[in-house]
Amino acid sequence: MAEHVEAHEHGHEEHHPRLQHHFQDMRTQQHAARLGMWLFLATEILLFGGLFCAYSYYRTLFPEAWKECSKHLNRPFGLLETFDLITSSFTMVLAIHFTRIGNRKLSVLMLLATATMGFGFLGLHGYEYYHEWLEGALPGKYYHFEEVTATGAPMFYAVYFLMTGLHSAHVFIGGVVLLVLTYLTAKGNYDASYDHPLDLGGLYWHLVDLIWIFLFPLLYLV
Amino acid sequence: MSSPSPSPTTTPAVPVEPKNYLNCETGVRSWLLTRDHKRIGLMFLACVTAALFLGGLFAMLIRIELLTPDETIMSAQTYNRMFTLHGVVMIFLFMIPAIPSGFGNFVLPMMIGAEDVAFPRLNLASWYIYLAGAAFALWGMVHGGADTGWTFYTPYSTTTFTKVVPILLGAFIIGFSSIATGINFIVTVHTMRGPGLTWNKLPLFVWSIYATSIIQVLATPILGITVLLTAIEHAFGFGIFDPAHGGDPVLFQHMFWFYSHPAVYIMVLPAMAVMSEIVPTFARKNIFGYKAIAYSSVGIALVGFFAWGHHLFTSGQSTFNAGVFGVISMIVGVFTAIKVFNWVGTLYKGRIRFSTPFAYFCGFIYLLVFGGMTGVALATVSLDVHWQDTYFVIAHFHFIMVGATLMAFLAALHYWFPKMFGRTYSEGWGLVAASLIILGFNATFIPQFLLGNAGMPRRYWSYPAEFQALNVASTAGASLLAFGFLTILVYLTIALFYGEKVGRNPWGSRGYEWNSPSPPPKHNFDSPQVFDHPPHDYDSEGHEPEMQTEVHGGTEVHGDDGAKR
Amino acid sequence: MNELMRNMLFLPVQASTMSTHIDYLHYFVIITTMVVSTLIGGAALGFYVKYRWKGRIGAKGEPVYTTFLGEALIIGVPAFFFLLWFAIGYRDFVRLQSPPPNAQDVYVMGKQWMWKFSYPDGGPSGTNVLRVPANRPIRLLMTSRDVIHSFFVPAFRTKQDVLPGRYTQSWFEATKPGRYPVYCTEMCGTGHSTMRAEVVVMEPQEFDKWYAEEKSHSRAKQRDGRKTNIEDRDPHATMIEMGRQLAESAGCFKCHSTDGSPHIGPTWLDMYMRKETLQGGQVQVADEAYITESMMEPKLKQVQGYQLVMPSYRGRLEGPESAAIVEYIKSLRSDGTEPVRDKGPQFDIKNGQVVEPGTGSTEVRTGGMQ
Amino acid sequence: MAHNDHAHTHSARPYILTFMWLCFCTVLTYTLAHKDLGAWSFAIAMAIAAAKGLSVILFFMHLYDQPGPSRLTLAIAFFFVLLVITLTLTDVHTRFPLSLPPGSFRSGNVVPPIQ
Repeated sequence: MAEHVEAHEHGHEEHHPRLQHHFQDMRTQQHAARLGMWLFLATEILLFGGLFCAYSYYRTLFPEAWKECSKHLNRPFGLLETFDLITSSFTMVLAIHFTRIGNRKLSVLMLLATATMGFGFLGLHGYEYYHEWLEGALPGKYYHFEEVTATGAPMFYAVYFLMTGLHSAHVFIGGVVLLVLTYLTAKGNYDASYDHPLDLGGLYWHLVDLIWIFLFPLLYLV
Repeated sequence: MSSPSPSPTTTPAVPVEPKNYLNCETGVRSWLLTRDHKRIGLMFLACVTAALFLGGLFAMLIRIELLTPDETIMSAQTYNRMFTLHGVVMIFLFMIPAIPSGFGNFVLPMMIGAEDVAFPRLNLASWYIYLAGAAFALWGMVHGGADTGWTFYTPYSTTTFTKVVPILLGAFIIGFSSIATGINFIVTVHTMRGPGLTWNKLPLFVWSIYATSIIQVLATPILGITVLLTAIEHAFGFGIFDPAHGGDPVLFQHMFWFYSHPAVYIMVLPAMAVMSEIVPTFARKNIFGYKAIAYSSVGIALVGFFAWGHHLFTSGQSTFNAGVFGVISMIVGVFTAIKVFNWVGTLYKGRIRFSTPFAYFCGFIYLLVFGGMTGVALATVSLDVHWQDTYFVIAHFHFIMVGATLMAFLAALHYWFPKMFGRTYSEGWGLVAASLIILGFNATFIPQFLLGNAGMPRRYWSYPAEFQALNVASTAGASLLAFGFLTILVYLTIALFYGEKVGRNPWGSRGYEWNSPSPPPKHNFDSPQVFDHPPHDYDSEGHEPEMQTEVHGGTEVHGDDGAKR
Repeated sequence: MNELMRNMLFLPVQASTMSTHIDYLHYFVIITTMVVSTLIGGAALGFYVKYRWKGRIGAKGEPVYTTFLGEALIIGVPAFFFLLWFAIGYRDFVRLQSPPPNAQDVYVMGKQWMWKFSYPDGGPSGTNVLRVPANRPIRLLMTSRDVIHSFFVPAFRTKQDVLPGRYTQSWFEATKPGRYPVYCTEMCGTGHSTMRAEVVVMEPQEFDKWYAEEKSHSRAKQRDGRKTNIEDRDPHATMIEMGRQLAESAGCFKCHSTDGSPHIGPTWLDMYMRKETLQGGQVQVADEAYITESMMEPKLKQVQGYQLVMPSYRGRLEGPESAAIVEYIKSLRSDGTEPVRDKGPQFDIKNGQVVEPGTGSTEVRTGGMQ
Repeated sequence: MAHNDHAHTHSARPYILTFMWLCFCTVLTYTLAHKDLGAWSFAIAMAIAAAKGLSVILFFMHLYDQPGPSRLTLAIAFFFVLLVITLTLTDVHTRFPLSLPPGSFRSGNVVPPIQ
């Protein structure tokens, strides 16, 4: 991620100050950057794909445990977190939109809102983790949650913690990237003619949202 | 130029020491912070060569231990670590990055007329990530190693007390290097092709590396999550793969082989890439069935993903799944067969020139045919039941992966050596080493096929006495192989400093990369490239393939070149 | 021909009904491979000799183009052979995977680093030696106690991974009396290469005689063995053993199994603290109170899915006696440990030190059960 | 294709519509989860999630106006996730029937002891 952002900061060519010497023009450069980002996102999807595979595997083996444990997750919290991430995705596209129409102030504001919601999500999820820790609903051998004793319940929590944990790690990285982007936008690095890093950061943030869109019903609702 | 060249590249200026990518900047800093794909390629080559010798050392120790049925030089525990480290080093540190990250980095941008890859910084980062991963893995090896086999099957890998976690994390980190290189090449091929270079004009090397990159990008993340989960499991006991906590080891096998089967093609496709360049050059003829070879590369890349289940035939898989995975494995075999026929077809009515790279091609085609056919035999489900996890499998995958990949690595090294350094090596020694290696390889692994037939399981430190004769034969072959490698190391090192200087295109190849001087300048070409002829084009009217410094075979020199000017 | 090929390929003797089928396919594949490899190698060599570069200036090859027929052959011929082999091999694989219905069962347990064999219905059991009759199909039901192993008999051409937490099956019908080696083919630790066993194929009559003898011996031996086993690892052993004997005399085992298999009544294995759904839908945790209550008043809280056939034991069992049966039920754990004992530190048999639960060697995690 | 070309005519309208659609879907799936729809509940929840995901990809991530390779990349990634899940599940479904020991077990699927 940071690589991509960085890779496009320094250029030296007569056409556009941001054009790197080995690209024909800005269009090709943006196309390359975006394609690279999409490929990176594909690897992220497959990284989570492994966990989705584990999820479906153990769900097939322990359907009862899945039913019971999923009821014990905090559904309203999950709903709140979903709204949080959807809204942050929305503010992210608005930030790019405002950069493109030349309103830097609003853009910075939107980026800050996005980052805040990102870290807010982490806070909400941290509270959930804390609650589960108190209950003893922990993965594998640490499991001592009295209320659910179905076969495979520890496995549900293992899958739950691994999936949400990996996702939260992504939210954290995304949040840090957003803060850097906010700083650079405020400095005036991006405008209507050059917003590639913002664009790529946005793609990454939407991916984080996209994965949560699937995690929420899989873990909390069904 | 005595014959009209299609691409006006050479400039008549004769500097005493022309500036090239090697001498344009000097100092350690200029290498460590370089963004030049050629230098990064060379740095990768240096690292993978070191890994090759490290892995080879482990292999020799294994073979020496197996000289006698019981303890020869090491205990069972040490032996288990040896074969694990041999596998880990050879696969993750040598074979996966060797040709794509090393030679691919060097020649791919030149083949498409680009100044550099799309993301030069990412490219350098890929090298550093590789180093970091290697450092992690080596740290783990020094502090206890692992004794699980490179497949890390759970629950053994999650309960053993050896240093599995750092080695798994090393593999995880190296995976990112692989992904970074893959992304870089895909984007480069999509966006940086020179004017007039359409998809159907891409050299076959580019096609194969492109297919390899697809696999790297799509498969490596799954390995990443798998080894990460295994490391978490080993460290914290979440139970995700461990039946003692409710998990199922079969899931691990599925996730592991979903990466590791396509990984075989990450190793073999680049080998095919190199050979598709070498065959037309030395047969002096356009490649037979360009489209078949190009598209079958991508076909292998995609269909190869469907076949992973054949590693689980004996794990209690149902007949239904065995059927599905078996048929798909056979289809992958057909793609490879197409390529073999096309290469051999290229020789037909050619003007074949025998030289070191071509010698390796001969070794390659033989090993690929034999390794491929035994692969098909292994995909035949009922036969696999007998061979699974025996030395037959070992011999098979060494034939196909090492035999083919190593042959291609050495062929590529000898083929592009003049381009990389502007010097050449002693052809006589090249042929001697090639024969040593090909002979040694067969002597090592043909006995192992027979051992597998006889039923000797893999990863055995001690074995029943009746297997000894074949094991001794195998060890003898391995020493021949080791001797061959040392020979190459010596004469190539000498050639690096004292080798005869050569011109732009010593092989008279029609590959686009040979249009650049040897060694190439920093931005690859002295003038922009125009791609007005198809790749591997040896027969268009008026396109007489120019023969430059003819250093091999004692024949006369035709055409002019940098060295003679 | 068969013998010649077998010796040339270093294959072991063919000692099962399936091994000859598999070997014939092996010969077919290998011969075809050899012929094709020779043809390809010969073609390459021939082309080299005929078309080698003779140092002529500017030499280049003549273009050769593919025809539709050529391409069809290049794709079709290998595909035909590959699929033919696959079809034959798949038929054999299905046979290998489908034990005949009359096969005799043998349970196989792999552990680091030995094989344990036991016959059902209280027959003999053995370590590293599996005795089977010739000319009768034998089905192996296999599982592992610790890590993955693989049960490989080269002479029978059978191999089956042995997974912890799962059963797998394999079968063979030996044809020749003799002794055949068994190897473990899945990396399982330091002793992997010494985890070998032997299949001893006996004449059927000889086997029957041996089996009957061993069976009468092993009954007594086993009971003693089990008793000491329990005493070794449980301070409540006497009470549990008393409970077992009481349950036997009271006829509990007519309806309740202790190994998890379904029966007329709910299984006792893992019954303690299990959540049972009662008729009417509410959930009841099977604690001491509930189990005792069910002995006395079975119809009060009846588990869903079972008929009420159990008589009341009120008055037929004394207080301490019902407590002993409850203790016995509590001791029946599939993971070999009692839930309460999971929480404290345990003694690691292997390394001789106290460890936290769940860590350390597998000996601890399975509680030393076999 | 590049956004620079139509920067002037850039409108936030599609984003607002997408956002509202996402909120609607979230509420819908949350409400439906509290009703017992039997076997359908999983399919419906996944269908809604797919609809949400698709709108994020198409409009927030602008895939609708991206060139082919990007779309192909994403499609293949999703296809491969489905592939690994499907073939793994067919295996676990068709394994030897005794693959999980019979009877009711409390923790994990540790097999009962043999003799």
